[in-house]
Amino acid sequence: MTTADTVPLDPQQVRQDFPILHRLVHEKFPLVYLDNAATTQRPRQVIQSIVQTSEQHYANVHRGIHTLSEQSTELYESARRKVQQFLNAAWPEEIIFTRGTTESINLVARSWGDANTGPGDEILLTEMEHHANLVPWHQLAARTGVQLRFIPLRDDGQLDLEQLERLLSPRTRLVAVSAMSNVLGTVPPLERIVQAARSAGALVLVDAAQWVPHRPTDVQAWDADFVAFSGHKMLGPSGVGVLYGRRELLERMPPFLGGGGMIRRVTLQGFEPAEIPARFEAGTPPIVAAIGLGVAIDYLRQFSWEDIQAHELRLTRLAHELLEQIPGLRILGPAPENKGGIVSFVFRRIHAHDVAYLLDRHGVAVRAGHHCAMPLHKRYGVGASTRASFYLYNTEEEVHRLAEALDQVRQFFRQ
Amino acid sequence: MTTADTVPLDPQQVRQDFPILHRLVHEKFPLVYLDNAATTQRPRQVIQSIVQTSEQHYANVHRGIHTLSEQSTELYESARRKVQQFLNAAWPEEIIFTRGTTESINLVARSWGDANTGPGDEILLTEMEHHANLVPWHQLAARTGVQLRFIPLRDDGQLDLEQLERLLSPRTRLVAVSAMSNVLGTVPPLERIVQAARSAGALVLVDAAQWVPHRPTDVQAWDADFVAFSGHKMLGPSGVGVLYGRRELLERMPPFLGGGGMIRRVTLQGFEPAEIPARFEAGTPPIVAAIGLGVAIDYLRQFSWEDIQAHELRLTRLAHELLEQIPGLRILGPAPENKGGIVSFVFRRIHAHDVAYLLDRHGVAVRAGHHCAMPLHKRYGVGASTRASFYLYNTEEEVHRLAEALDQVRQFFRQ
Amino acid sequence: MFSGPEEEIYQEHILEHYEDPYHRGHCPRATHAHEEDNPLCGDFIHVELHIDPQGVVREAYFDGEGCCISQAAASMLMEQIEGKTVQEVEQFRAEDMLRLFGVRLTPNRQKCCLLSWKVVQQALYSPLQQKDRDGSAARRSPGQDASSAPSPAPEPPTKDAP
Amino acid sequence: MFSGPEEEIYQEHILEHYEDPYHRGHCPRATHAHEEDNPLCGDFIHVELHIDPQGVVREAYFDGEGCCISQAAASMLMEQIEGKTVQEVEQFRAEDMLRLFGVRLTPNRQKCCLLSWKVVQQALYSPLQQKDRDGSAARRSPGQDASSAPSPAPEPPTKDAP
Ligand SMILES: Cc1ncc(COP(=O)(O)O)c(C=O)c1O
Ligand SMILES: Cc1ncc(COP(=O)(O)O)c(C=O)c1O
Repeated sequence: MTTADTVPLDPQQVRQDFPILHRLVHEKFPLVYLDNAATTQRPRQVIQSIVQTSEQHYANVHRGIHTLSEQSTELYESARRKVQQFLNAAWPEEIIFTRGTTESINLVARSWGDANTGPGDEILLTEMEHHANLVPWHQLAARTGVQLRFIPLRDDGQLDLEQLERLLSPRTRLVAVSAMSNVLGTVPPLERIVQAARSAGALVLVDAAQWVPHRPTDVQAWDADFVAFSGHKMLGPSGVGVLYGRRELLERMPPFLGGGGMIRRVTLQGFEPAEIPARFEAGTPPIVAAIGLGVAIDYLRQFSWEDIQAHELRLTRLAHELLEQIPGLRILGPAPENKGGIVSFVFRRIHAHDVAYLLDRHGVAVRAGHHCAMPLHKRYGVGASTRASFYLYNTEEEVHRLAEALDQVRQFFRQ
Repeated sequence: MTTADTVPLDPQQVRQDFPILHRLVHEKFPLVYLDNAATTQRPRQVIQSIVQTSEQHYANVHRGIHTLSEQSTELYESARRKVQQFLNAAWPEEIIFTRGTTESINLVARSWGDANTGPGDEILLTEMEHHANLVPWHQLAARTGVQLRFIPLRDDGQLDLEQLERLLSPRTRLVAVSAMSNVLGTVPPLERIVQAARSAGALVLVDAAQWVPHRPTDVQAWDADFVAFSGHKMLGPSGVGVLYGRRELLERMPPFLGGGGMIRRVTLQGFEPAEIPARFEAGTPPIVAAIGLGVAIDYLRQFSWEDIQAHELRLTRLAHELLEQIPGLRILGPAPENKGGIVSFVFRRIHAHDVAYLLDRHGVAVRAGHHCAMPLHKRYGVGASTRASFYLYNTEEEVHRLAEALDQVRQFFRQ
Repeated sequence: MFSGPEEEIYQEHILEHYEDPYHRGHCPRATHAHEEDNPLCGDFIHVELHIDPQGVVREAYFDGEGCCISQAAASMLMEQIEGKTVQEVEQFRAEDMLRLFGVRLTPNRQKCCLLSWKVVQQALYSPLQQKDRDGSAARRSPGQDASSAPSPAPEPPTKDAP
Repeated sequence: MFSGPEEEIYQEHILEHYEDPYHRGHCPRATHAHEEDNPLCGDFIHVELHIDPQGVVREAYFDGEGCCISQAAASMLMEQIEGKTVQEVEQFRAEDMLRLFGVRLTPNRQKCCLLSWKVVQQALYSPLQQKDRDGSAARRSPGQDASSAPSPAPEPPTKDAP
């Protein structure tokens, strides 16, 4: 992907595009939004796209031949092509619009999984997966008898890849792994995992919910079979996500949801599915949201990935530096250089909820809990952690505000 | 539902709220939007709600304890309560937000269907169903061996309910029927069908996609077990829909999609599902769209259902009156008094697509094709029909414009 | 922003093909045949070809149901491919078909125009069994059930697999 | 539009319950016990009760992991229900629990406050087997696997069915 025609990333400038970042919390604190791993905010360009589609071009897609329907269809399909280019996918048909990462992974589990797994087969996951990349496989296991195996986490927050070869076998049908952990920020070496999976004859699904918004994605270079992510974590509207699937695979997979648009022919006796991508987009899709996702991609592509990554690393380093000075606070996971812009931590004697609540009293928005990764938390013997996660609109000043507020929390609880 | 505090329905006044209705088509014709059965337009109140949520209150729901997340959650849950009241459901937990009717019905087919049907069991559908209420059951039949049976359509566009008792039996596990046909406008007597189903010991699913936007819905009076509909057909955003399910049933149903938010506990060995409605809302829901659906409901409730229905009947009658005078044109389905505001028709020698295309050249937006109801079209021996469908913002003048444009179509094709 | 049709698509030459189509009907000596729907609207086109041993399309016939665009396009295409070799027909791409049609179409209407073209491309590789050859290459009439095609167990089409 | 907490929720009496909880630990003569998570955050509360043959809650103990709100609420609730009859505890509704807590909470924090209350309501109907009684009502320690509960085949909870 070329970075030739990008503009330098200036967070102060970027913030001008995000109306919500200018609001106050509790009537006096400027919002410090550090909950980006849960969901990101939208720039006015995306909001404006929603308004404009609704006010000028909205109709149902595909099946109409009147002007509005032609326009909606054109906008919707051009969003698909934008996603294709963004991921460097070979074909637009490889892009399926879903509601989000969760639906994307469930689609693979129900469609590919039900048709291709059974007793004696195995699916290899990791101990750091989000529930969205765990529960669908537990459900599949209950349906088909496929066995789940897990690459363990090391104490340092990295995957124990020495186990990889041992865990892979000819029985392994699929390796499903996060490109970036939503708790630790861990970034496993995808190339190595894909290569090992290929040698074992297994397919690879990448849960890229935390990756795609922050790093350049090239599905062909990854050589991944499936890639799932969500629009709302990358400045896009909520209610839309993507499943990328390799064409040859998608073309051989049975439909998931049944309904309008995914069929070639229906009778009282049965039905014949349509070609991809229609086959996997039953019913009225999230039209306006998908178009808005295209605009979010345009917005992101203004900047170079190098700039975005460098900025997030700067904030992450600063956070580590400041937080490590706070007595009783322990950061989970790898060093800033080896992870994404996510900093999860625990206090020895203060519960994560209390931390998040008190930070909010200072206008600082972070998340507390298990972050939909209970096995990971169990692995590190903690019930809940507090998580600050950064994006291109966050500033160093905000990291300082986080650290100062944390110190007040500590004092409040007399630590 | 009380109509005490409603305002009289004045379509001209209503139109002021819909920016898109003021646009031109082909640079000179005012838009005549008669494709409401496919999707409806949004009033500025709904668009404004999307903007306001995005600019002021947006965050991920449920799992956060910071201010934005509390606000998002409050707005999202209050939308659920609005839907509950709108449907007169007994509990807010009976309202599950989905992407639309299609996902709602697929959820029931996969969750309830997989757990409760097998060879020897039957599901009773009708010949007029939308593919969304056909294909999921074909898929279920392929999975579990359940048999599908169909209530036939009579020549007059009504269901042949004399067959009802014959088709029901102790083998019938579910009756799944549209409250209003999206092609013919047919409104089957739900009470009678529910009663017969109950006597046979079967559950009842109502595909209310075309009903809920136009007529008062009382799920308790219907005594239905499941009711499915879409936000985008009732002035709401695209990407959100609803499944209503009776509490006792939902509580006994296994989850459908797996992921964050729908669990109580996850380990590497398995998971325990959460309570309803969370159990059926895996992953980040369409937050902003669901909140917008609540605003669409507020908007609709300004008016009385009597007014809306009377207005749609007036337009439908006028359409019948004018269209019946056009040589070679035949209207499908029942008389205006016995159906909703939907008028589908065929020309003896002009294809539906050509009709729709030429109508669009005059600014009139209608739909042409099989409207996702191929078996229905086959029943009447036509491959495709043209459909005009009305809503509260349409006017008699627009019906006249439709009729005039149709006459020009006829002349163009030298009929 | 949008590419609306600047010109009327129902031009005289199109209406003529629609009202008086070329080789609409049954190919007496068909060696190849194929049929497909436009899943968006339920239209279908059935094509029968007589391809001689030298690989030349001797005769091309179509039948089907659909809009002016799809039927006129089919008629034009039949005219176009007769006398061409299988290779030449293969090399006749979607763009060529749209050019042959001669009028700018919006994306949804392009699908109507390209339906017969898709069917022809498939028909080249769909030889009839000997028993089918005696004048009865299975054909649907409008509204008739495609009884053989649909099946409750969805079987993904494999023809597109590379 | 929003009901934000007007006052600080970490008032002195709450911090006191948090730092020096009432009956945190193990009930020596437990007859009833129950445990539940807050699925939103993974917190859990374990409650053990000694209910005498007359249906009076003689002793109430809790244990668990969670935020200040959930732990302080549990402590207050243990104090509150000791000496009450099963019927009285039953009639102690969610509203009463929130009132007992004494500080206005946002909806998400209400869930923290109500966790122990939910567990107590269940515990009333969860008698221990005789063999469990000798001081070992199964209890989890933080981060320990709830090995018996989860199962690959999801089994919907039935307790809420009316
Ligand atoms: C009767 C009926 N059922 C189901 C649907 C499917 O709704 P959706 O596309 O919103 O899922 C529709 C609309 O297309 C409909 O009219
Ligand atoms: C790694 C990862 N996977 C999956 C998800 C689920 O995404 P969504 O809730 O948008 O479906 C998330 C976000 O919550 C995530 O961080």
